[in-house]
Amino acid sequence: MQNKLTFLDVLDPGPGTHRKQDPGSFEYTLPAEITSIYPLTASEKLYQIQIIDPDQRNRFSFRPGQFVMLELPGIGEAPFSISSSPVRRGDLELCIRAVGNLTNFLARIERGARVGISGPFGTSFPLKKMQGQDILLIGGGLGIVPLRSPLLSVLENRSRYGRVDIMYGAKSPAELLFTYQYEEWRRFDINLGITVDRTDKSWQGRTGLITELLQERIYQTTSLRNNTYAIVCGPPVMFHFVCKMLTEAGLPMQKMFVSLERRMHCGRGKCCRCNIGSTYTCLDGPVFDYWSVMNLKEAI
Amino acid sequence: MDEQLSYLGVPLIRPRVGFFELSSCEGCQLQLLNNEATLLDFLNLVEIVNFREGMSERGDTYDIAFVEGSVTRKDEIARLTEIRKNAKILVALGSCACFGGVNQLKNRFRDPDWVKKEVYGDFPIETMEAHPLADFVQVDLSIFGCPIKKEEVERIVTDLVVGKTVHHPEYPVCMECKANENICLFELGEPCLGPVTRAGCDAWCTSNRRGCWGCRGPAEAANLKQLEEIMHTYGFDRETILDRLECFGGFASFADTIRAQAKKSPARRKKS
Amino acid sequence: MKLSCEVNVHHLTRVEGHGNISISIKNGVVKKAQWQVVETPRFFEAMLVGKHWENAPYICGRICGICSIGHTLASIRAVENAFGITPSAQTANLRLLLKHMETLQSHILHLYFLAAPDFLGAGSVLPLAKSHPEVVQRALRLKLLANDACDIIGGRRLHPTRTVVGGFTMLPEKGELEKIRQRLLASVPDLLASAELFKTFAIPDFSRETEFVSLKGDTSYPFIGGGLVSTDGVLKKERDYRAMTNEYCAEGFTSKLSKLSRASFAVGALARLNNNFTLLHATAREISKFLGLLPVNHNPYMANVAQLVECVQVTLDSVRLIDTLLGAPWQEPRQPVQAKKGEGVGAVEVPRGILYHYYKFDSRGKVIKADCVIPTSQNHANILRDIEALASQYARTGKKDREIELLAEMLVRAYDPCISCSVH
Amino acid sequence: MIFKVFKKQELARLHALLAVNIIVGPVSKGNDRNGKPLYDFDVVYDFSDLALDYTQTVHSPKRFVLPYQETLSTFAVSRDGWEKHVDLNVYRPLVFFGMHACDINALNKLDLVLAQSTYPNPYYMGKRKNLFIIGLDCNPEPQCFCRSMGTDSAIHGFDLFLTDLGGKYFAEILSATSFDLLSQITCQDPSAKDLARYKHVTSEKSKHYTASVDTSDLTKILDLEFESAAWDYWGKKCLSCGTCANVCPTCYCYGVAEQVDLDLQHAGKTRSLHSCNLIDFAKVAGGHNFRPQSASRLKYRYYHKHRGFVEAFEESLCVGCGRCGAACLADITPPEVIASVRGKE
Ligand SMILES: Cc1cc2nc3c(=O)[nH]c(=O)nc-3n(C[C@H](O)[C@H](O)[C@H](O)COP(=O)(O)OP(=O)(O)OC[C@H]3O[C@@H](n4cnc5c(N)ncnc54)[C@H](O)[C@@H]3O)c2cc1C
Ligand code: SF4
Ligand code: SF4
Ligand code: SF4
Repeated sequence: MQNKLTFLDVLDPGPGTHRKQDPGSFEYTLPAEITSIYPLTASEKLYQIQIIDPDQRNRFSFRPGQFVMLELPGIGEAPFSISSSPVRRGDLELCIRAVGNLTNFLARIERGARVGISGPFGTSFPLKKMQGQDILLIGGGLGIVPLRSPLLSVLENRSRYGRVDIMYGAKSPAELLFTYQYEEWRRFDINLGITVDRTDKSWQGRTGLITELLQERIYQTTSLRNNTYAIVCGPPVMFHFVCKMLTEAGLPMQKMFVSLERRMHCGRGKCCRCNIGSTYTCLDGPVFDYWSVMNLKEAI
Repeated sequence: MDEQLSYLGVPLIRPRVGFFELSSCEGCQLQLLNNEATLLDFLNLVEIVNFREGMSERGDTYDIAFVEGSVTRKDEIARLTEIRKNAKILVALGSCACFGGVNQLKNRFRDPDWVKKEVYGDFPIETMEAHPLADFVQVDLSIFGCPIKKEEVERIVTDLVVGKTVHHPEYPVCMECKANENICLFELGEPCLGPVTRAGCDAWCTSNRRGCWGCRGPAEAANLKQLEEIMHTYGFDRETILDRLECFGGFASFADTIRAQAKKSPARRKKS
Repeated sequence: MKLSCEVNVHHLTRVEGHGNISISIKNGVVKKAQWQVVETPRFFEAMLVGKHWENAPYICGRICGICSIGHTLASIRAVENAFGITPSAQTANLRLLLKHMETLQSHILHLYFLAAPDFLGAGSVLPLAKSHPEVVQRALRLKLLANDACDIIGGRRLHPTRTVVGGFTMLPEKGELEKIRQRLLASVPDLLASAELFKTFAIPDFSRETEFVSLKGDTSYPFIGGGLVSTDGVLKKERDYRAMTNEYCAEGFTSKLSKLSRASFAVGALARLNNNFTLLHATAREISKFLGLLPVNHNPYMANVAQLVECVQVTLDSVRLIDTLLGAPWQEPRQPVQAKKGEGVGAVEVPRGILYHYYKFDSRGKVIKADCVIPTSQNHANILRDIEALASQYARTGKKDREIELLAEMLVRAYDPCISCSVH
Repeated sequence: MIFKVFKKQELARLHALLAVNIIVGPVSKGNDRNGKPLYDFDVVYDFSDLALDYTQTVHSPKRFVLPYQETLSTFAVSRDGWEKHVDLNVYRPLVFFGMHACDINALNKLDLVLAQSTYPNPYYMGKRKNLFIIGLDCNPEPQCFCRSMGTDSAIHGFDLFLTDLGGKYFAEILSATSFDLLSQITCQDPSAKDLARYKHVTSEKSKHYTASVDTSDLTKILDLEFESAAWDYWGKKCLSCGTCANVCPTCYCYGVAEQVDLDLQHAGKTRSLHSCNLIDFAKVAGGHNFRPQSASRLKYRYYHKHRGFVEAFEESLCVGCGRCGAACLADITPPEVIASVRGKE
């Protein structure tokens, strides 16, 4: 029977396998538990998710801007930006808007439920490079979610950065996220500008487009060229206008970062659903500098 | 059966389900009984309160009403309206309910009286044009197919129970046909509506070497002009295309356009 | 003693299609005893006019969800007869096998899901799943076998995809046929257990003499094609079907009705068995005797028993057919079809009786005229007469309304009517 | 590389030696409507069922490494939680008997993304690594433009490659296993005559290409012609049916679907092959579709294959087998599409 070919088991961990190169990690999800759930608005909730195994939890490390894939059996698996601070490691916070199968089911789930987490995946915001510079964090709608992790990181190391501006716009006051934290953020010597498209009676703040907030900020400086980094997260229309405005104000394209959204089925550069050309949102993104995005067809 | 359903700790409501039939062959309902292997699981998942073909007990309110068949007589409009009133979700079950099905083939005759006479002679009989349900009531969900595919219904019912939205494939049958490694019927000299028909049947007919007749209606981006082109290229005449396009009603408006054109221009010559 | 009764069953349950029963008895005198068919007509015969021959089996199969295979085969046979095509032995055997499996699935569906609840005092099979799980499991097993076989041979258990004029688009895998053969053999104990079960059922004591019409078997129990025979001595060729069906319309029926030698006649399992008892497989004959069914039996409720006997018949005959099919290499599945002007009739014994399809074609093979005569429509007049007789038999017995209603419902169900089919 | 030659009748012995394994190879699938023979890959039980003189299979060998549909994982769900089970769906090696160069190269390209990049896909790798491939030379068909893509010969990714020299096979040996195998049949070192014959056969083959694609500066041209009207022309024809991606030996895009079982105690996750031509391919949360037009989806397929992939891996994701064009009912073929985008014709 010597002509019977021998079977190779690819999951057999051979010598010298790199973590990411380990094929066994492909469909592997870390068992995690939802430890608490805070409703933020009518459709968004903040989930605290803890990786169950303490060892795995401590080994879990990520950089602001990265995302995880969250799985519920038979319901779905989807990418979510980590919106907690990286120092918290495998004790994650995800802010999730109920829009479809998985997210709606998550909205019905109770504390204590089991989920599967894999990741972290993707690129991150270059916080190291940003040190010593002024920072503009511009978020529209759900875009505040991927911004929160770099924001918390900056706040934790406030002294390392120059002026910090947060500009955040939502459709209506009821849709503003993390309202309970604004006061705390302000205490860290940052400029927090909040605006809504439509007001209601309770609203004391400003009304208007986020671009108006940005315009005011730009007027305060002569040029953004030398000392500023920007992170822009939001719907594609917002990218378009905000990035154009920043470019006109002199901010170089490679100092402007965006986080893109695409449909993702694997998060591992295999399913091609998030591709833009051969650029994978999951591997080469979701964080891109504006220059790269400009060069991608149909990116935004 | 009595214990509370739940999934991943989320309590689920066991929907009260009713099955109803208007003008049809009742085959779609039968497909549900044809789930021998999973019938008992199915029955545990829902509470059947009305199923005339299978049971004597009747109930009057239901979460989901599956309505099979098309509307071909006035009293059916009234019955349908009543069902709609009592149902939270109204599902059009099968091609007759979705598009009129084979029943609408009689609509193609200009003289309805001729149709009656052809079958009943002078005996008075009440009927009207065959209509899909949506012509009279709001339809919340369509399950396509003649007959419906039981696996698909099971999937849809499970999705409804756990609260997932039901998405139909938007692409055409060719996609599933190719995934079944079939040799294209056009290559074998037979016509097929696979390129324009909504997938989801797992290429039921073409995998049995039978051209698709379009029972599931048009795919989301159905390129019907190109289909016509292809049919001509492969040497099929207009009637062959129309036989298929007209059969289940999903392509009715396109078939009408072709019929109208046929009156105007002579048959196009086929590419050699 | 209460000698009046009002029965009004609007849309009888556990039958295919929509029919109503009404009985009114006043002081022991039957005032009204009606069977009405209110199903909406779909006009299949008109739909086909102007359509190419290829449409006929495809569209006509959709007359009925339960016996779509029978319709398809009758339609194909009519087209083939019109074009002068004789199916190959392989095609004929495969078709018969497919037909048998439809008969099995339809009879089991009727016996267990539609009829049995009455005898077991339930409203449907659902409570039986709890009270008699083994009975329900057995029914599901038998039905699954029949349905799987239909998938394998016809491509689909309902509205078959592989059956075409000239043969089949595709042949089953031999290995699959072999598996079906084994499952058929293994199902015999289930059938015997079914016989035991039906033996325990109290079949109502009622009979009314009528004419039984079926196809006439020559050497085998009849299913596809051939002349007809009746207990009143009528013999007719397949193509002379109209002389038997004599369709007419009547008040209260959206379906047509039929008559032959008398005011009404009956078709279906009981008629087939009454006319062809000697052609049954020995085992099937034994079971028939065991259940007290000997020709000529005039109790319409015995149709249930006749169906059960036929289940045994088709199961055993299918094993024979598979042996024949497996014993020879596969031939071409399909022969070429040349359309021509002409007319053809196709007769098939579907579960509920003789089904006729008739077409007339022009020289391009387009349908000029179509006619389909459905067994249930042939039975309607007989059902009506039976209801009348039942009402008068029980008019002076003082039975409760509900009892008479149940007897009447069971009577109609015994015919296993396919109402939407009969109206088509 | 080691070369050998052996007599034709030895091939049956080679087959017999390998027959303890599952063997897959080209088999005949009847004729098309014009009487042209059709072939596909299938499991072969008998040497005589192998159609080694096959022209091209209708479908690519991709499904043996990347099935059209595959269960990725199953879940057992209970009251207190759930467990995930992963099965790579590969249990034993497969022998591929008679694969043409284009298909071998296609597997090599798939390797780049699925096996050699970050997060290798174990479902693919498991099957790929357990494949023993015997390559076979071919004669160009009218749709073949592999020469333009530089994939008309295979230099790696197989165990053994055979070229028909008439009465003999010329064998290129690439793995120790195949060397062992050949030592069990009668074969010789190639003579000078064999070598001359081999060179003759290969140069004859290259004369028979009729289709071609001009790939010079193609990545740049595609970038420049992003707005070209040619895309709309083809887009109007395209049926958005995904046939091209299905028959393609290198298209690997997929979708994942989750399903809860009827009993609410099990669930599963299935991967199925998708195509960028399908209308819902680029839909995201909220229902926004990044590529709603058929033309933009069709264009995307070309961009991914002939530009994006080149940027990432320095080669294109097309082996020029021509299957997509042959299978496309709308007659959309890469040589024509690319020529029209270049402004030729
Ligand atoms: C890098 C990245 C980071 C993200 N971070 C966050 C985050 O922090 N918070 C957050 O809330 N979201 C985030 N998202 C978005 C999030 O991933 C999606 O909202 C999520 O995938 C939705 O999954 P679902 O199962 O709930 O919705 P799905 O059921 O997949 O549906 C989503 C939408 O797509 C449509 N759809 C789905 N399937 C089909 C189909 N077959 N045919 C047609 N339409 C269909 C639905 O109508 C619905 O509108 C992020 C996305 C990316 C790529
Ligand atoms: S047979 Fe029909 S469905 Fe299949 S590929 Fe051909 S056209 Fe498409
Ligand atoms: S192949 Fe076409 S006709 Fe057949 S079931 Fe599918 S959609 Fe209906
Ligand atoms: S290019 Fe051809 S095969 Fe591909 S999706 Fe379009 S029509 Fe279908």
